[in-house]
Amino acid sequence: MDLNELKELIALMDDAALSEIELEEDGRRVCLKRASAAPVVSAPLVARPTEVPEPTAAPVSPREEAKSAHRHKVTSPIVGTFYTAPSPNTSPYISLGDLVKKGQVLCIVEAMKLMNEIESDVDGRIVKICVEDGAAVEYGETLFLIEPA
Amino acid sequence: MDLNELKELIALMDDAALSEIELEEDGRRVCLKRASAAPVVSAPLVARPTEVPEPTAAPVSPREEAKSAHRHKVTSPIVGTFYTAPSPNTSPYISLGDLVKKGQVLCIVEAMKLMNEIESDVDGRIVKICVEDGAAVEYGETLFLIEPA
Amino acid sequence: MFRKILIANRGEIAFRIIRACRELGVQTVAIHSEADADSLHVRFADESVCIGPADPAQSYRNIPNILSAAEITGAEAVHPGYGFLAENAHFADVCESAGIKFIGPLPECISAMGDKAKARDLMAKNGVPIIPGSEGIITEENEGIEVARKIGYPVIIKAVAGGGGRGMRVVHHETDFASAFHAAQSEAGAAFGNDGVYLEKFFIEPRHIEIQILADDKGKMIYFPERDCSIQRRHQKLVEESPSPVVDDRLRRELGKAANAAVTASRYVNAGTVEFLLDRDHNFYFIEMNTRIQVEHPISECVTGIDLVKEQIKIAAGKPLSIKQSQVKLHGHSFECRINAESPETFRPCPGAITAFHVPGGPGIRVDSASYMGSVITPYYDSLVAKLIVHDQTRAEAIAKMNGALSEFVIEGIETTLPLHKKIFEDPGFIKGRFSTTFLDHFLADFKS
Amino acid sequence: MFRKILIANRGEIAFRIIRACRELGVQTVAIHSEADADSLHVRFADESVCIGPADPAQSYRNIPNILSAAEITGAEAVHPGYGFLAENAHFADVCESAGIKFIGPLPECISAMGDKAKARDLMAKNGVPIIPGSEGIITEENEGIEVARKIGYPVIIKAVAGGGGRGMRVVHHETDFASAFHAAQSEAGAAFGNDGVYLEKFFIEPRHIEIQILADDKGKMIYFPERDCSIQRRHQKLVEESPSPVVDDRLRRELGKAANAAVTASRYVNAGTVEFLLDRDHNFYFIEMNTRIQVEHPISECVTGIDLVKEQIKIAAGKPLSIKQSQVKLHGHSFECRINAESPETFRPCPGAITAFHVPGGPGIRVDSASYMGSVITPYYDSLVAKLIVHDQTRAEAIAKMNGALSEFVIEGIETTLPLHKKIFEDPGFIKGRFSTTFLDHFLADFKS
Repeated sequence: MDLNELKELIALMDDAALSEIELEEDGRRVCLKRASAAPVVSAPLVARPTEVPEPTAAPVSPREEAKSAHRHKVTSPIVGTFYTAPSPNTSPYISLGDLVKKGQVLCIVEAMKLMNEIESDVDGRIVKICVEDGAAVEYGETLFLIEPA
Repeated sequence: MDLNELKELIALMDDAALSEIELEEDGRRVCLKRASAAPVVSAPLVARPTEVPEPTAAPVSPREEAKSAHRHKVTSPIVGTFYTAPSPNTSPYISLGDLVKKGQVLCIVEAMKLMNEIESDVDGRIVKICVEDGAAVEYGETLFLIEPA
Repeated sequence: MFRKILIANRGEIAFRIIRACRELGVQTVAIHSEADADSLHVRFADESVCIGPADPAQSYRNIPNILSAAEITGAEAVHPGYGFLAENAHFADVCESAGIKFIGPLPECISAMGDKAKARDLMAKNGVPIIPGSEGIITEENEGIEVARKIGYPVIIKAVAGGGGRGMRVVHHETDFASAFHAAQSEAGAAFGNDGVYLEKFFIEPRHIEIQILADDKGKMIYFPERDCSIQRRHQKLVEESPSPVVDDRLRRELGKAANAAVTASRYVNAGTVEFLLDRDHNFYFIEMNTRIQVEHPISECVTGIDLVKEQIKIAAGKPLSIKQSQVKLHGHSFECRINAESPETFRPCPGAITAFHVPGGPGIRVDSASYMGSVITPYYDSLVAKLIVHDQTRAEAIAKMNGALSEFVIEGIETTLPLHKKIFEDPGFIKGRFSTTFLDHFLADFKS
Repeated sequence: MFRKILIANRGEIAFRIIRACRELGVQTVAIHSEADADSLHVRFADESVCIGPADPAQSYRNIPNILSAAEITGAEAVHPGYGFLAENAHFADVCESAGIKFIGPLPECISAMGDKAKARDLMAKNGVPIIPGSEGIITEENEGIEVARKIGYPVIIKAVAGGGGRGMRVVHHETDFASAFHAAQSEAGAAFGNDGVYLEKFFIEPRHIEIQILADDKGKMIYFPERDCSIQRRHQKLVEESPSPVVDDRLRRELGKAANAAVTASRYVNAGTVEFLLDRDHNFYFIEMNTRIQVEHPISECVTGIDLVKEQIKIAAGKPLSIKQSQVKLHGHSFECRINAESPETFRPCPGAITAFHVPGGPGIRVDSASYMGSVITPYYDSLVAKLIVHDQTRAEAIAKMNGALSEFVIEGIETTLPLHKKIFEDPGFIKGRFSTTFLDHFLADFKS
């Protein structure tokens, strides 16, 4: 049985909405299975507002979209308050468009009166600052998008 | 086995609302499965014993099966007790294989001490007596199968 | 105790009765129409019998088939639930003739209470307050004025053949009586071909208060703390609570005394409810007596800890009431919401399949329902999907609990009254306990806009 | 009262606390791991904060992140639930240092009760009966015989470094003491490199009886009717009931007195549980004190009508206990079944997605659960799917009710202990109330075969 034959069988499965095909002939055996396409039950309990991807300023072209997939996310390793600068009177660690080095401090997240410096884990350019100065951040929340150099 | 044969099998599955077909013949074997089309939830709330079609005396050949679809069902219009004869000492109204006429009394269903005669609503031959003498019958329960003349 | 009971009903109340039987060790027979073959009451009964097609006249009201079902299954008693045959004296009668115990009062009692005019007369004779009014038709203006003076304004003039508000006039002052009287007469004559009118006292913003009673066949009886069922739309109750926010202990005892008088007068046996109208001055008047278990019975169970359905069965089995009046104690506060498969705005029934069903839980939450994910609300029967009942120490806590429970309740695939119930439990007037039977009319006008 | 509370837990207990807060008008902050983003406690809280990855050490036990979450959301208090950080004195301590009220006893009290030996000494000093035994290690055979005579046979010899039954011997008669003592010593030495052994009275078929208490910070306290939690497997409770089928009013008062003494001795504040071992002669002995709300708290709520979680919050907010001991009345009987996602035979956890979920309903049924159709029991946390609680007038009725409720409960997609619970509630010994902490071992041997 060659690939084309298999492809035909798969097409048949799709068309006929089959979950399994098994064939045995002349000592050959083929078995195709597909897990239940969509378990109804995985739907959330209550209709939550659909999580729309965060709107960007302008509609994104497919090309840009593709690029954004390659952007590196810097996420918060702790829960706390996000600050762009070491203190209210100093200038921010970085600005949009800045080139940063791996290990460079990007911001601080204050937790329990402790200032935790968050460093970049890649070299690249800051293409987005995702959180406003002084805002609360969760564990795993994206702080910056960096386009790796 | 070529694709057309498979397609025919799938058509058969659809027509008969089957979820699985397995064939083995001359060293060839084919098995087609379809995940329950219906959403999981339409299944009864609790696992009930699967309702197997009532077993008939002998395995039915596809041909006979096809015929049985054309058989006429005489159902009980009331709830009560099924009797084949007008009284314990008399002979039954009809026997298996009898030819009956429309309007002919086939049995009685006793309800609240009243004997209700159940008549045939077609001409034909009695091919099955579905209820035992003295048994309780529900509304809509099949009492006889008649092969229309 | 009975060995086996047939439940001549469907839906949540049939399931409720099955649960009670199960706990009493009594076997159950469910009956069902062809449309209800997959219902929970069928699934959880010990036996089931199909008794007809979907049309209730041919199934759940089909007396011969139901009695046959009892006979072929050997059921010793029939529980009628509410609706269908529950207040059908003929059904109760043929049950008894067939040697099957009808779980409810005697047929004579059902008949007597079913005739509203007779019931009213019986109550008046036995010292139960009734709505003041004329004795029969009034033909003369002056006669009417005299009656109106006696019962006090405002009064309502009603057509004896009436309905739909025609031939009906509310009169607030004697100066307006004559013109209203003649207008009502001619309107009634034009509308019904019968210009007979009668007079009744008219109540502004009354409350619907009812007293649940239990009476055994030994003459013993108890009454329960009142239920306030004023939140209704066209006599369909939507929210019930016990106790009423406006009834105090003294009034509660008076209501109980009147209910007991009604029970004695009608020689009532089993569970029943005496309905009263309560005016703004807290005078109460007999409306009617319901000779069956009621949809809203759970709130009385919650505030007293007494299982009314089990008691119904025990009474029917000839057991003496084991609860004394002094043991009927009011604990906390309870609400019931009737969640119907209806548009919350138009109240149009919305039958269909339930595609998601998740009930609230936790302390003080009770859900009586025969619905489940995948079950279908058919167009043949009532649109009740679930009764949501809460119980807490105080009215304020019970309201907070109901708010939370309503927000947890998920029913998808059909429209339900859940959004309306949520709004009611957020309404400041409702929260303060300030409402009457006119509440929902005003409320709905706001809700829709 | 607090304006906002952070709930440092997950699952049903987090949801339980949210419900209590909602009814008290308190806003809630849920915390959750990345694995729990779709959990009901997250959905029904007013706010939520992700505090770490699935691993509980990095999320639900991550003190800095949890405190930060409280800080950024402005929560004034933290409810720890049970498990995770609930009995972590350090956590309670840093909460207080951060100005966030820990809803539970003071850190010192958690520490004191957490050290089982110290707790035992404290109780003994304050007149709470403890399990009789040697004071520390016994090195001489004769010393052991003397202690054994004093406390009475049977006795158990245990290794101080022990565990898993090694270095452990039960002695029924003095004639067997010497050989058992030396065997235990050498076994302990071989197994743990420490041959120190001590002596304790051994109980045949004891019961696990516990007393729920509430104490405010004004020195006022109340105790609840006992819970019998003898149905357990390797110290995991499976079924709990209140009251115990073997405790009468007199014993209940004695247990209550002992629990009060424990509270006074430990200067306990908030909700807690004093656990006792009850022997066949109805003597009881202190085991330990749990300084948190317990999984089985709902049965105490059912039989008294008191909401323990609301009371916890009120006490933490500095309110005096509003309930007097005389108001803690025992009403009826309550059972709880812990339905776990486990094989009912091997008890192997069975995580997975729930493909069908339908809870029982009707009068006297309570379900505490954070599960729903489509929810996933993850392998990271405990396997509790739902707590099924029933309440009825008598133990027999409550058993009948539980039987019915278990048959109505539908959980598909994962294996659960439902079949085991059904069997337990059909067991003649269980039904008669004749069981001890050894019940489940015997029972499981039969169940598997």
